[in-house]
Amino acid sequence: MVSALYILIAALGAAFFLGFLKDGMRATAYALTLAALVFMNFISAGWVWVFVVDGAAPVEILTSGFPPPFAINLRMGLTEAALTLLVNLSGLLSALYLKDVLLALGRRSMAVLLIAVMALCGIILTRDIFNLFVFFELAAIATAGLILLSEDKRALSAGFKYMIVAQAISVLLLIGIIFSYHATGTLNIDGMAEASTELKTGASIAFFLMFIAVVAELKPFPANGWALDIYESAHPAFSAIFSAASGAAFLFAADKLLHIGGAAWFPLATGIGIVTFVAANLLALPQTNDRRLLGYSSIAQTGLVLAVLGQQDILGDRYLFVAGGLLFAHSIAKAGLYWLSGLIAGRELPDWAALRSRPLLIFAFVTFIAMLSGLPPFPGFYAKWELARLLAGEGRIALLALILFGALLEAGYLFRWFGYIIKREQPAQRVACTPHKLAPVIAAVVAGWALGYLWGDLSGHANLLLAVPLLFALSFLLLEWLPAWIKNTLAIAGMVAFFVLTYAEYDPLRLIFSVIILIGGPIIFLASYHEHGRRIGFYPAAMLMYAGLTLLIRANDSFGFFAAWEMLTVGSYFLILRGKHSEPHALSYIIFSLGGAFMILAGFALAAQGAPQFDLASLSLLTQPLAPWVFILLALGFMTKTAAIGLHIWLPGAHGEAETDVSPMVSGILLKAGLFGLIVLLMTMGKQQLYGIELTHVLLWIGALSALLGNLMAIFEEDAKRLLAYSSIGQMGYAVFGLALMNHLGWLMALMFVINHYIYKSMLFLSAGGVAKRTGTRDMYRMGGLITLMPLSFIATLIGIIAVSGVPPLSGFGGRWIFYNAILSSDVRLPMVILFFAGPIAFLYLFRLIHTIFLGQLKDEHRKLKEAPFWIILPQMIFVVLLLVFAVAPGLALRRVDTYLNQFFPEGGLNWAGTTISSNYGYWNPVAIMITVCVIFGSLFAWLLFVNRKAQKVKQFNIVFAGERPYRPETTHFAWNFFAPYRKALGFMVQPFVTRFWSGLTDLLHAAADLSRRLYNGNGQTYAFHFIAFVVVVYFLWTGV
Amino acid sequence: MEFDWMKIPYALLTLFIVVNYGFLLNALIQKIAARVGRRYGIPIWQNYVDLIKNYGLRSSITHGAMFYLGPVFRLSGGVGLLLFVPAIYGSYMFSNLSFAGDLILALYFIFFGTLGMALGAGESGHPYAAIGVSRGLSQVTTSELPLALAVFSVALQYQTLSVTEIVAAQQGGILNWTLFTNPVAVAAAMLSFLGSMMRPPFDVVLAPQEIPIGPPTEYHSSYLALMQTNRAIFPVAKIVIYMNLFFGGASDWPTFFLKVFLIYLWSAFVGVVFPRFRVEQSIRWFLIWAVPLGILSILMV
Amino acid sequence: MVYIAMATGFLLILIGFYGALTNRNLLRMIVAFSIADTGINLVIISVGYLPGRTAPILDTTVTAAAAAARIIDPVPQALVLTAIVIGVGVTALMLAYTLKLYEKKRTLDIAKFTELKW
Amino acid sequence: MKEELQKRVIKGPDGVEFEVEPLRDYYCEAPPTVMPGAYIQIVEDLFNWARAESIWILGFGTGCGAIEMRPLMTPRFDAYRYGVQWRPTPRQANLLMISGYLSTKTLKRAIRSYEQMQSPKYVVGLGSCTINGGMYWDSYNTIKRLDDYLPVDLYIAGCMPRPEALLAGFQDMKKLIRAGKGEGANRYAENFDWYKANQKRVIHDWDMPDYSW
Repeated sequence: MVSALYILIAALGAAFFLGFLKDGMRATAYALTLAALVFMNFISAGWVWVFVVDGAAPVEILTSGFPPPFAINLRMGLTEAALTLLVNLSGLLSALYLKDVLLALGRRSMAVLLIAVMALCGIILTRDIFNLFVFFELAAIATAGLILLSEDKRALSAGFKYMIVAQAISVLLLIGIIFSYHATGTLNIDGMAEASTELKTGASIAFFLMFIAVVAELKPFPANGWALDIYESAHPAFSAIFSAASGAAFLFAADKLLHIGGAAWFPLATGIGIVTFVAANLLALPQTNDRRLLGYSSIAQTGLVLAVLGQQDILGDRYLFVAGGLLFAHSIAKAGLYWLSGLIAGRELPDWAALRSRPLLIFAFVTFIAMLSGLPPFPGFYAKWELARLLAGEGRIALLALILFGALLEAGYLFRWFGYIIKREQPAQRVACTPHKLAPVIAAVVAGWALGYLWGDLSGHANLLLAVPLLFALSFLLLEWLPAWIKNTLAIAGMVAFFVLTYAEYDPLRLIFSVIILIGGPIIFLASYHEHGRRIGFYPAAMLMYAGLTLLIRANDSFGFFAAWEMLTVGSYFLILRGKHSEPHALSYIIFSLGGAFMILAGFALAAQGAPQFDLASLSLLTQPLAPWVFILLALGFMTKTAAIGLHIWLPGAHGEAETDVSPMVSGILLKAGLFGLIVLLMTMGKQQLYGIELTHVLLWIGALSALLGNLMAIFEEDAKRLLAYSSIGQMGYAVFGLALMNHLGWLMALMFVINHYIYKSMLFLSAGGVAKRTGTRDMYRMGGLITLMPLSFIATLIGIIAVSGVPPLSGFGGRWIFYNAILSSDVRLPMVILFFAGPIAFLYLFRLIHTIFLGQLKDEHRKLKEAPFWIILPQMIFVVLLLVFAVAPGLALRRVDTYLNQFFPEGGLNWAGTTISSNYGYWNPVAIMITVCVIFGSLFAWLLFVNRKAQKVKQFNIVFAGERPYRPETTHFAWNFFAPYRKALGFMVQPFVTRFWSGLTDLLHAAADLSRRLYNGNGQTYAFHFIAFVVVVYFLWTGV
Repeated sequence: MEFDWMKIPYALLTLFIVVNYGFLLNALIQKIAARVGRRYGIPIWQNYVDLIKNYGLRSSITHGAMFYLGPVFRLSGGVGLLLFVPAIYGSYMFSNLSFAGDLILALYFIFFGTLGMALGAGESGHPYAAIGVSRGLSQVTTSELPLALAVFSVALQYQTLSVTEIVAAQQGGILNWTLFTNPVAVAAAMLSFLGSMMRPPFDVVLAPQEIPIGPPTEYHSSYLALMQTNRAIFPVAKIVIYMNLFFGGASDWPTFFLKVFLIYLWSAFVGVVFPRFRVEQSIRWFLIWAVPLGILSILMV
Repeated sequence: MVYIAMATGFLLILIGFYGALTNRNLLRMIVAFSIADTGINLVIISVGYLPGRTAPILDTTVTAAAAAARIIDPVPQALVLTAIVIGVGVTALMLAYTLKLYEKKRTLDIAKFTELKW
Repeated sequence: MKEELQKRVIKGPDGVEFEVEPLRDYYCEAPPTVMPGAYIQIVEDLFNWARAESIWILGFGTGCGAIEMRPLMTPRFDAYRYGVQWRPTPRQANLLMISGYLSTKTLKRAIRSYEQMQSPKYVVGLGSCTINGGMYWDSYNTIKRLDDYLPVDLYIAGCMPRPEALLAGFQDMKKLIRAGKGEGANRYAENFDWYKANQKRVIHDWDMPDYSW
C-alpha cells in the first residue's frame, strides 16, 4: 500500500507545483488540484480497504529514520484511514463544487485548498503533539485563506475574528505543550500517555491548557461566535469542509489528547460536549438564516461527539461504532446540506421551498435531516441506540436525558425547516443545478445510505436495510415515475401478499393488528385510486409507515421494535405533511412523536441494563426499583401515539388537515401502534408500583380523562375532520382505559375498540373527506342538507355514528357491553365516573356531525353537488358491510383472542354458547338483537310508509316559521356553535390549558434562545473575551469539582 | 339454540297491555297535574282520541327519507326497550325478549330512539328542531349520568347485570328492595329520572312558544301518531327498568300497574311544583346534586 | 534567571492578551498578539533551559558523546524556531486581512465589523 | 320583491355557475288538492268523531280577541276537558282561530299558517271584526270579511265574545265536524284561484309561493 505520508506529500507537492504555473493556466491548475485530491483519496481508500478487508494492523510511519521519541511519527490505522478518507473526499467534492470559484480566483486558492486538506489529514495522522500544533496552525491559516473564497463580503470580518481566536488558542496550546513536554520529557503522544502520571491527575494545568485549546477548535459553547460567523458567511463548499472535515479532524485530535490525559479527563470532555450540544441546539431554534442554522447544528453535533469521546470508558469496544456513527452521519449530512445551500438563492429558511421543483433534491434533504436526527436506517440511529443502551446500562441517566433533549430540539428545527420546504411558497429564483454542484450532493446521499447499510451490518442487530417491508417501501422511491394507480395496485398487492405469506406466524392478538394493517391498509388504499397523476412522495411515505407498522408487530426484541417505531413515525410524518395546511400540525406531530420515541429509547435502554440484545418478553423479568421507571417511560412514549390527554395537541390538526385518504390511515391504523405498544408493555410488565402508586391506576385515569376531554373538545369543533380527530382521542382513551383495567374483559374491550375504531373512524374520515372534497370546505356549518345529494356518504356516516355511539344493534354496543362487564370485575371505581360521563357526550358530536352536514338546510352553492367519488365511496361501503358483519358476529375476531387472553388473565373470560355471549355478570345475543331490532324497525317503517303513502314531498323552505318565511339557508341552518348551552355550562373544561402549556414551553425555549444568542454580538474582541472567559470558567469549575 | 316462537305473541301481548296502560297513565298523570292547578283536566281517553285523529288526518307532508325514519327510530326504541326487559318477574309469558341481552342492552337501547328522533328532526330542516335537539342532547349527557352510576352500583351490589337476577335478589319482603339496601343509588337514580321524563323543571327542550316544541315541530299526522304511541310506551318501559332495579320488580300485573304509576307520579309531583331550568342550569344541577350521590353510591357498595 | 525569563514571558503573554482585549484598533490587536507570541517564545525557551549548560550545538567543545550531559534541551529551541515561523505567517495573514478590512470600511475599529451576529 | 327572493347566480365549489330561483327552488309549488274522506263511511265517521273530540288550536293572536283565549286554559273555563288543546306549531293544529280584527299585514301570516296546517282543518272567526269589519269597517288597514280570504267554518260573534261564548262555539264546531261539514280545506282547494285572487288584492307585496305546504 502507498504510504500515508504521500497524502501529505501529494498535497504539498501539488500546492508547491501550482506556484510555478502561469496564472493563465487555470484549467491545468484545477486539473492538477483535482488529480492531487483524487490521489489522496485513493491512498485513504486503499488503506480503508486494507484495514477492513485484510484486517491489517495499524502502521507506524516514521520520519527521518528515528523511532518516535526522537522524531515525528505518524500512524495509519482504521480510524485514521476512515477519517482521512472523509477529509479527502469532502475536499475533493468541495473542489468539484468550487470549480467556478477556483477557476476565477486562480492557482493560489487551489493551493490553499490543498493545504487545508493536507493540514487536516496531518492532524489525523500525526502522533506528535508539537506536530499537531503545526498542523493546527496550518489548518488555521488555510481556513482563514479559504474563508475569503466567499462572495459574501462579510466573510472578511468573520475570518479576522477567527484569526483572533486562533491566536489565543495557539498561545494556550503552545504553553500547554511546552509544560507537558517539561513534565514528561517527550512530545510523542503515546509517549506522553505512557510517561505521564501527573498529567492524569486531572488538575494538571499544562494538560488542561492543551486540552482546552484543542477543544476550543471544536467551537464549544459559548466560545464559538467566530465559528457561527464563518458558517454564515463563508462559501458553502468551504463550510462543508469546515463542518465535516475540520470537525472530524479536530475531534480526532481531542481523542488523542484524551488518550494522553486518560480517564480522569473524560468527564471534562463530556461536560463541555453536552453543554455545547444542548445550548447550540437551543440557540438554533430562533435562527432564520439557513447557513447559520446549519452552523449551530454543526457545533451541536460536534459537541455530541465530544461528549461521546468522554464516554469511551463505558463504550468499550463499541466506542468507534458509536462515535463513528454519529460523526459520519453528521459530517455527510452537514456537508450535503451546505452543498445544497449553495444551490439556493435566498438565505432565509423558507427560500428553500425552491427545492420543491426537484424531487431528487428533496430526497437528498430528507436523507440529510434523517441522518442528523438519528433516524433509521442511518448510522446515527444505530449509534444513538448503542449510546443510549450503554449510558443507561451504566446509570448515566442525566447525560442520556440531556442528549435526548438536545436531539429533540435539533429534530424540531430541522423538521420545521423541512415543513417550510414542502409547504411554503416557492421563491421566484429556481434552484441553480449544474452537474458539478449536484454531484457532491448525490455523492453524500449515496454515502449516507451506504453507511446506513454498513452500520446496520456492524450493529449486531438485524440490518434494517435488509428487512423486506422496508425494502418494499423504499422500492417505491424508484417507482416514482409511474402513475399513481399502478403504484397503488402494487402497494395493495404487496401488502396483501405479505399478509398471505406471514399470517400463520402471528398469535391471535398480533393477528388482529396485522389484519388491520395489512388488509385494512389496502382497503383504505382503494380510496387512493381516486388520485390522478403521479402523486410524488405519497407512496414511499405511506409504505414507509406501513413497513414500520408491519415490522412493529413482527418485532421480537427492543431494537427491532424501536426501529420500526421510528420508521412508522417518519413515514406518517411525511404523509401528514402532505395536507394543504398541515405544516404546523405535522411539526408538532413529529416533535411529540420523536419525544415519545426518545422516551421509548430511554425505557428500553434502562430495561436492557447494558445487554446488547433485549427481547421484548424480558420486560417481564424486570424488578424494582427499575421496573416502574421503565414502565413510565415506555407508557409515556406509547401514549404520545395514542394521543393521551396532555400529549394530544398534535392530533386534531394532524388528522384533520391530512389528505382525504391519509386521515383514515393515520387515524384508523396508525393510532393502533401506540395501543400495540401499550399491549406489549402491559402484557409483559403487568402492574407496577411507584412510591405505592399503582401505575395502571394512573393509566386508568389518563384513559378516562382522555375519553372525557377528547369527546368534550369534539363537540365544540366546527371542522368535520377535526371533530373526528378529537373523537379519536376519546376513543383511544377508552382503549387505554380498557387495557389499564388489567383484566380479561378490559383487554377484550380494548381490542374491540381497536377493531371498531379502525372500521368506523376510517369510514367516517373517508365520508367527511369525500364531502369536503365536493364542498370545498371542512367547516360543517357551511354545509347542510346534503343527504339527497350524497346518500351513500350519508349512509356510511349514519352507520358510523350509530356504531361509534355504542347504540345497539351495531358493533359499538359490543364494546360498551364488554366495558361494563370489565369494570364490574375491577376494584377501581372512581375513574369509571368520568368514563360514564364521556359516553353520552359522544352523542353530541356525532349528532352534530351528521346533522350539520347531511340534514338541515341545503346551501345554494351546493345544489349541484354530486355524490363523493366512486373510489372514496367504495371503501366506505366495504366498511359498512364489515361493521354489520362484525356487529352480528363479533366472535369471528374476538373468540380466538378471548381464548388467547386466557393465558394472561385466566379469570373472567367470555362464554360463547351458540350466538349468545355471556360473562360472569351478564349476557347478550347479537344475532337476536339484530333480528329483533330489524323486525320492529322494519314493520313500523312499513306501517308508516303505508299510512303516509300520499304524503306531499315539500322543498326545504316549506317549514313553519311563525307565519313567516326563512330568509336564506345560511340563516336557517342551525349549525354554528351548536352546543352553545353546553359551552356555557361546561366550557371551562375545554379551555386550551394543554395547548397553552406546550406553546408556553416552546415560547419560553424560543425566548430564552433568542435572548442568549445575543451573547454573540459580532465583535471579534468579545469573542476573544468569550474564549478566555470560557477557559477560566471551565478551569475553575473543573478544579473546583 | 331453539327459538320458542310463542315468545312473539307473548311479547305482542305485553306490548298491547303496556300501550293501553301507557295511554291511560299519561292521561291520568295529566289529569292529576291539572287538578293541582285546580283544573278538571282532559278526559281519560283523550290520548286515544288524539291518536285516532292524527291517523285520520287526510294530508301529510314529508321532508325526506330521514323524516320518515325519525318516528320509526323513536317508536322502535320504545318498543325495543320494553321488549328487552322482562315485564313481570317470574313469568315466562311476560319475560319478553330478555334473552337477547341484559341491563346494558336496555340502557343503551334508550339512545336508539333519541338518536333516531334527533336525525328525523334534523331532516325537517327546521332550526328550532335542531335547537331542541341540541338542548335535549346536552341535558341528557348529565341527566343520564347519575342513572349510569346507580346502575353500576346496583350491578356491583348484586354482582350481575341480568335484570331477572337483580329482581330475584330483591324478593322476600319490602326491605330487600334496593330502595332500602342501597338508598343512595336509588336517590341518584330518581333524580336522574326527573331529567328523562320531559317534565318541569327539565323540559326546556320542548319550550312550546320559544322553539315551537323543539324537535317534533314539523311532525304531524301519522308521524306524530307514532311518536304519541312511543310517548305511551317509553315512560312505562323506562319505569319498568327502575322498578326492576330499585323497587323489587313486579310479579303480577296489578303490582306492575301500581308501581309504575307511583314512580311516574314522582316526576309529576316534582314537575307541578317547580318552574323550568335553562339547559346550562339543569346540567349544573345534575352535576352538583345528583352526580355526587351516584359517586357516593358506587363508593359505598 | 530562568524564573525571571519565564515570569517575563508570562507577563508578556498577559500584556498581549490585555492589549488584544482592550484595544479596538485592528493593528494594535495584532501588535498585542505579537507581544504575546514573544512571551510564549520566552516561556518555551526558559522551560528548556538548564542552568550551567551550553547551547545545543554539537561542535568541538561539545562532542556528541558528552552532549547529553553538557547541553540544554534542544527540543524547545527547535519548537521556538517553528513557532516563530508560524507566528510570522499568522501575523502576515492578519495584516493582510486588516488591509482588506480597511479597504472595505475605511476603519480599523473592530467594533465596526459586526454585521454577522446572533 | 325582496332581494333574497330574487333569482341569483351562484358559483358552486367546483366553479360552475348556475341560477337559483328561491320561489321555485325553496318552496313547493304544488297547489292544494281536494282530499276525500275515508272510503268506508263508518271509518270516516269514527275519524270525524275523533276530529271533533280532539281539536288542536293554533293560537294565533291577531287582535284583541286573543286575550279571550287565555282564560280558556285556566281553572275557571278549562277548555281541555272538551278535548281542546293549543299547539304551538301549525303542523299539528287543526283549527285556526282568527281572534279579532286582522290587519292586511297579519293576513299574510295567517294565510301562511293556515296553509301549513294539515287537512282537514278549520277556521274560526272570533269577534265581529272577522265577520264584517266591526268597528273597523272603514279602516284602510284591516280586512273586513275573513270569509273572502280563508274558508271560515264558524264565526263567534261579539265584541269581544266572552270565554263562555267561545266554549259554546267549540261545541258548535264539534257538531259541524261530527256531521262531516268541516270541509273548509276542500273548499279552499276547490276555490283556490278565487281565494288567491282575493288575497292578492289586499296584500300588495305578495312575495310568497302561491301555496305554502
